Amino acid sequence: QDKVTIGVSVPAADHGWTGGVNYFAQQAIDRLGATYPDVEFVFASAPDAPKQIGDIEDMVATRGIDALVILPGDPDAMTSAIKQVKDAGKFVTVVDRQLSIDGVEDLYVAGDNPGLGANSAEYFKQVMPEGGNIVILRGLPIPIDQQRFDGFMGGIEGTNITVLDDEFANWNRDDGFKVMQDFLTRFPDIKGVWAQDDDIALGAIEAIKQAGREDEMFIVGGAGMQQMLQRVQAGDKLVPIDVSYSPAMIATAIELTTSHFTGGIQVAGRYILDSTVITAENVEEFLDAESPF
Amino acid sequence: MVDAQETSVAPILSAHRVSKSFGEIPVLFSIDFDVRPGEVHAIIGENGAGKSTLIKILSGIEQPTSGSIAFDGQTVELPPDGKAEAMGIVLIHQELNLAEHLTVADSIFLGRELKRFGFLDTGEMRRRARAVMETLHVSVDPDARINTLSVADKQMVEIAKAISRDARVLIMDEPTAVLSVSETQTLFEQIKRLTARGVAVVFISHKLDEIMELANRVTVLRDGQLIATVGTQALTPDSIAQMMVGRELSNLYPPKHEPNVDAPVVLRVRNLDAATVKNISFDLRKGEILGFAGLIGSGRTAVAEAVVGLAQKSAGEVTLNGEPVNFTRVAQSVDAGVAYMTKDRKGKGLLLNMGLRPNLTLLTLKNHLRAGFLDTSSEDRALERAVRRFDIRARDASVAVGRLSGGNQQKLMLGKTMESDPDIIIMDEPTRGIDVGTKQQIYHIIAALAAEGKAVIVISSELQEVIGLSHRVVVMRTGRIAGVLEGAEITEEEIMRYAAGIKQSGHDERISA
Amino acid sequence: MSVSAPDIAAKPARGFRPDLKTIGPLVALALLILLGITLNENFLSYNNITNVLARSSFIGIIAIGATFVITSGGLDLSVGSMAAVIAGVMIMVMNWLIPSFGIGWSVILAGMAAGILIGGAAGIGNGLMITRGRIEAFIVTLGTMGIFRSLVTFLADGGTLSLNFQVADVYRPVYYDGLLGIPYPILVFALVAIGGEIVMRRTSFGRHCAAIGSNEQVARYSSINVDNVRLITYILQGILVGVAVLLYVPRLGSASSTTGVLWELEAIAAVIIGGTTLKGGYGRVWGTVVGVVILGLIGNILNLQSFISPYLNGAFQGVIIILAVLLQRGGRRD
Amino acid sequence: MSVSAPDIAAKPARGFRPDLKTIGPLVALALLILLGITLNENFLSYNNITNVLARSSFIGIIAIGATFVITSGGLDLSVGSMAAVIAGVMIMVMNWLIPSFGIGWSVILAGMAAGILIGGAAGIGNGLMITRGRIEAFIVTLGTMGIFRSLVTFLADGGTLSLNFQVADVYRPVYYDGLLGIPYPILVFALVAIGGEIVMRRTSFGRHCAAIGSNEQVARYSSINVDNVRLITYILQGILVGVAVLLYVPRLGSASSTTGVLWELEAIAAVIIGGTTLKGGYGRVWGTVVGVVILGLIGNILNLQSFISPYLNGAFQGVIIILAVLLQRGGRRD
Ligand SMILES: Nc1ncnc2c1ncn2[C@@H]1O[C@H](COP(=O)(O)OP(=O)(O)OP(=O)(O)O)[C@@H](O)[C@H]1O
Ligand SMILES: Nc1ncnc2c1ncn2[C@@H]1O[C@H](COP(=O)(O)OP(=O)(O)OP(=O)(O)O)[C@@H](O)[C@H]1O
Ligand SMILES: [Mg+2]
Ligand SMILES: [Mg+2]
Repeated sequence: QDKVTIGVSVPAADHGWTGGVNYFAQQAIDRLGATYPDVEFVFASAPDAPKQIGDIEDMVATRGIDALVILPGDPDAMTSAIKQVKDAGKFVTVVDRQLSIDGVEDLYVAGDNPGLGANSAEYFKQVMPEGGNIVILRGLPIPIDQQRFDGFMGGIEGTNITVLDDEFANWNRDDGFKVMQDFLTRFPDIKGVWAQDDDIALGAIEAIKQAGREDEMFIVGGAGMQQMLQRVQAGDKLVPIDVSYSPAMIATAIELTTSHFTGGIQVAGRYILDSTVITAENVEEFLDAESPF
Repeated sequence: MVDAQETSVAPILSAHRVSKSFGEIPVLFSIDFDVRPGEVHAIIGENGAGKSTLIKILSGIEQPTSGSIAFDGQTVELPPDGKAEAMGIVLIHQELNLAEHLTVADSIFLGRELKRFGFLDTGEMRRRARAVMETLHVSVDPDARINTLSVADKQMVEIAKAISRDARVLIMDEPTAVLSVSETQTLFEQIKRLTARGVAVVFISHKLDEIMELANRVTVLRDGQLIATVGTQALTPDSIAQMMVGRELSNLYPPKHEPNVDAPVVLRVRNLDAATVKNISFDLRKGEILGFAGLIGSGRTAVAEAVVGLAQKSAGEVTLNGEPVNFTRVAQSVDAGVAYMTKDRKGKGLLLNMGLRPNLTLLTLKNHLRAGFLDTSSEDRALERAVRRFDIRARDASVAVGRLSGGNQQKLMLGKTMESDPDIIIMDEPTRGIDVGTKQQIYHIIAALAAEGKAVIVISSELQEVIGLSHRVVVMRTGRIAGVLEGAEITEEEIMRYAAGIKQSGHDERISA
Repeated sequence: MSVSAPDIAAKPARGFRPDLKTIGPLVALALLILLGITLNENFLSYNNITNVLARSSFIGIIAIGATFVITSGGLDLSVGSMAAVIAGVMIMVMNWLIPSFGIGWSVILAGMAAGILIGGAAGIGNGLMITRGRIEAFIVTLGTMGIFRSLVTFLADGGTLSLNFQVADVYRPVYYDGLLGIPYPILVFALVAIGGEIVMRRTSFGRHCAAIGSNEQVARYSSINVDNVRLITYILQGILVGVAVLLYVPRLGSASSTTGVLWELEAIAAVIIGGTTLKGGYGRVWGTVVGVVILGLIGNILNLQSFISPYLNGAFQGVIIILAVLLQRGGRRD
Repeated sequence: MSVSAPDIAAKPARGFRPDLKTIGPLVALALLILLGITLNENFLSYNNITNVLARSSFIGIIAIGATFVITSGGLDLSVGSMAAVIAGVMIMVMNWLIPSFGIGWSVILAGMAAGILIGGAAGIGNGLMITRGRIEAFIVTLGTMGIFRSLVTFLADGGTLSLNFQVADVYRPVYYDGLLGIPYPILVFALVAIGGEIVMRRTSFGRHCAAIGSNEQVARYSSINVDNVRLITYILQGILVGVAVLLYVPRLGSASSTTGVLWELEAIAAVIIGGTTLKGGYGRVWGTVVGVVILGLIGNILNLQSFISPYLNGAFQGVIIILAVLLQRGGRRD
């Protein structure tokens, strides 16, 4: 069997979740590289779409890749560039984010962003049957955020749950802290906080603790960060659940792509990883002492 | 002035066979120089002769390429960057050397601030700054920022800074270039006070009468060579000039040919008001040289700047060849044939980091366009012409203008102004820092321009210059015209009377004494 | 023939302009506060004011360092990344010392010492490259900005470095508690500001910074050791970044590659809003403090209302920043 | 010592120092190319070279505009956000015109015109606030940076604006095709660079920019309309951002709030690596081109190897940037 080169391109580790993506990608590469000496991996991470396109162009032009595993930072912007890789006859795996035209990728491995919003909404409905006031801390104004937000708003439609305000906290702990502080100043009555991301949630938790209002409300993050899961496990009232959206999906995608070349199995199609609600009951499955995320 | 007793005193600072080259270019050749406590030792020489370079070596700013410096009889290597001040060697740089953002008091004490308990003693610094400014008869607020001061006030701040230090050797590079007679006199009083206390003074000036008045000995440099060091009593201004330029220097000022009193008025200013001047009216005729005299800060620059559109007019009218004009930008006045040459060559005249060529043509770039693009060979030709006409001496055309000797910068600025081929030329201190030889050339150029039918305004603080050149003289005082002198009235005494407010046009009697 | 010139009118050194320039930022601040009051009755509450001031204190302390750097004609783009590295290393040092020192203040003090040291060292690095290497400050600190940012990402393995929970609990009060009802971060910020103001106005170092920024040559000829003063401004900046991080770490107990992103821009903006000249030569620390508070209040006010779409937060910020400076430059023409 | 008059002008205008300063960036470029060759045999391949140059062209074109702004003593931090707004509006205009114009070049040309117009208008806005409002360029463009960024987020409703696919297919060749084997972006970049170099060196405008950056007062006294020249540099910058976006849209076909983030820093870095002085007074366009290519190659070279952890990319970049400038400043002391 010939040597195979697989390119892996991900966004730069500029917040918690993408940090996790970088970590799990490199882990998978190290592991699979050791297992399959004939498979060579080329790994790159880029801070923005033009750079990421540049990365995959370089992989094709100078590294002679046979397959590309890509988590596109900005899928709309990258669709045509990824299509070019496909047109050059490479095997393409797209992770997490849907390209703007269908049929480009051979393999699609993704989480479920609208599902993350909807599942979270489901929980809010469950614990707040009477309704009540909540606030929302959003990520950055990009499509993923919009999908989660729409999923959530759709989920609580028709209930008595009132969204007092939503603000961007940029998927960042510091901003989560600031925005939550100001929400607490502004609203004397908050029953729930939907932060849709664990980094934001961790910042918000500190603000809530500072205000001494941890008994008034609960907070739901997202992505399954270990620090949050430990709280869920410990039965922290403030953090009753989390919703999974694991950055480890990149590892799954790399493994599947590798096995396409090494295992003689034709791998293709769509693998959607559910955004599972993580509760004290099922948290064990998600805990991983090794993970830095 | 000089006496035998002084020559017996040992020199405090001396240079032995000092040579200096910048890169490949030698600038000073084996110079011997010394200065004794209590004497004023003047250095004179043409522009670019190496005077500033020599005193920079004497104060540690530059290191000699070869040769040695002795201080108090000991051969020393002077510390760089003005640190020699700690030894008592204080330098006033040729070009203003003040930080524009600082206040007067900050500047005077920069680098040796007064402290109390480790913190700045601003009150004391302000008090002492005011005191030293007072000894110089300058009324400048110690809290004023340097960038709000006039050039002359800045120079006085520099002088105050220098004399307020505990100098044993005070070196002054053309301190009087921007000063008028009265400020110069104040400065000389202070110098005499210092020499009486045993301070050694090295003094550079292109004004030979000042040298005659102040100096005990004179050292003449020419092209980097030491020509002679002689006692002043053995000299006359003419003999100094001859040593300097190496040839007989007759008639510094060209003969004045009588202006045509019927010549048309090319520039008429009526009741002009601007920021610091009020009710200015005067006429300028074709072929005339009109002098503007007055104390520093009397508003001569302000008038010129308001006329050419550099400063805002608040009232009054200006007519050019009978047509009313209202310049709001310099480009308009240049197009109309009126050019103004600033006295502040460092701040407003030249781009110090650029070469000769872009500086020369900056005002008149559009004369060097071919098909819309700059024609550098045309610029080169212009430079060649200017270099010849104004005798500009530089190592090569690419050298940053800031590295030229002061006088050569001035000549370049003159060239730049003349490039616009103006009909009316307003020159603000045109010979600031220029050597006698070149001065003579410039005076002849000015006279020739007038003879050609151009009209020239010469703003000058050098009375001799105004008198020697002008057909008529406007004297200004505190922002107003104090009087206009003509013909035989144009004398030093008469100008000073008007300038000091002892006399005013309209009443001939003394108002006060 | 010496005529004294006493009656050359003493030109008034100050006109209306410097005044406007001085009070400009204060006016902007007052207007913002008015806006805040009309938007929300809790705006002036003890909690809100202390919240805003405490969370502005990191940028504030950093910006005071930046005031010196900028006054002396320099620039430091690396402060945000530097903060991230310092936070990361502090956390690693503390976690690593726990086995030997145990949980307690000794670990925290060691971590604090490490933070200040690293800040100082980073400042020395920047300063030496700029003064001895004679490379433009913009380039050096753009370079170190990338280097520091990479370093923290590398140390955190792309993720987050978290302080041991028990230590974090001991350390927490440094951010959240205070003296006489004033949170420590605000106290430290105030102390640094007062100290900075004194250093800027009442020591030769401050004077020399302004002189160098105004005209390096003049400063050099005045026997000021230009390189050393410059170097010290960068070291001071580094140390103050360290101080800011000492207050930052107890807040969230973590550091990641997102820590301190864009702090440099915010710090520089605060300095300039406060009236310091970007090209150097004139700086004032109290102005910087006002600038920091203005920036802090803008964010706060945005969170206290629902009229402006959150998409337009940046636009609101931009407009206020321009207006704040416009106010102080009002009608100036120079 | 002093040369006699006539042959001053004729003398060659260069000494030793300007030489090092001149070839500095070229040496850095040559070293990078050598490194690239040793790392990968495909480095010099036609594909790789055209890839790198084509994708550097956006920043390149913007940086050429920035060269003028910086040479005349200004700064424009808003270019990245401006690019995002222009891209967004271009896409909206094109999508909106499809019903009336149909799919085809007419829509694209209309979009291009809109892009250039908006760029120019944004430049006018920046320029007027700076020259007429007399607000520091740093503050104005920091403000408009926030405003533009918000605007594109608002227009895209927090998401992405995508160009209609059929139009995108027609437009695509503008990025991906070329003439005689040279991709259009490279051609446009080259044309803008040559034009920029000529304007900088051979027109009064270029000379005036340098004069203003060197000493504004001297420029004013030399009858240069300082405000207008400044204004024009910002308009030129805006238009060139527009041109860059004309090439960017066919490549990405979309715009969002993340488009063009940090381009301003990259553009300024390229300008300064190229030898232009940040404080103004001296600028060279070809140097900027070299700076852009250096920055482009750094990214490319990082992709040619697998030794350096991608976490450390930023550190590598930082080190190269500092070294590139160190090379040209080598041993200089002024
Ligand atoms: N830093 C420098 N680099 C290169 N050449 C220099 C430098 N400084 C001075 N020169 C050259 O040295 C020569 C002597 O200059 P210097 O300033 O000493 O003349 P000067 O006698 O003071 O003239 P002036 O009367 O015009 O002030 C000039 O040709 C000048 O161009
Ligand atoms: N206090 C002031 N306010 C406004 N403008 C001033 C002030 N002082 C000086 N200026 C302007 O600065 C310029 C130069 O001033 P400077 O004092 O050098 O010249 P001047 O007052 O005209 O005196 P001189 O007679 O010596 O030329 C002039 O345009 C003047 O109007
Ligand atoms: Mg001289
Ligand atoms: Mg809101």
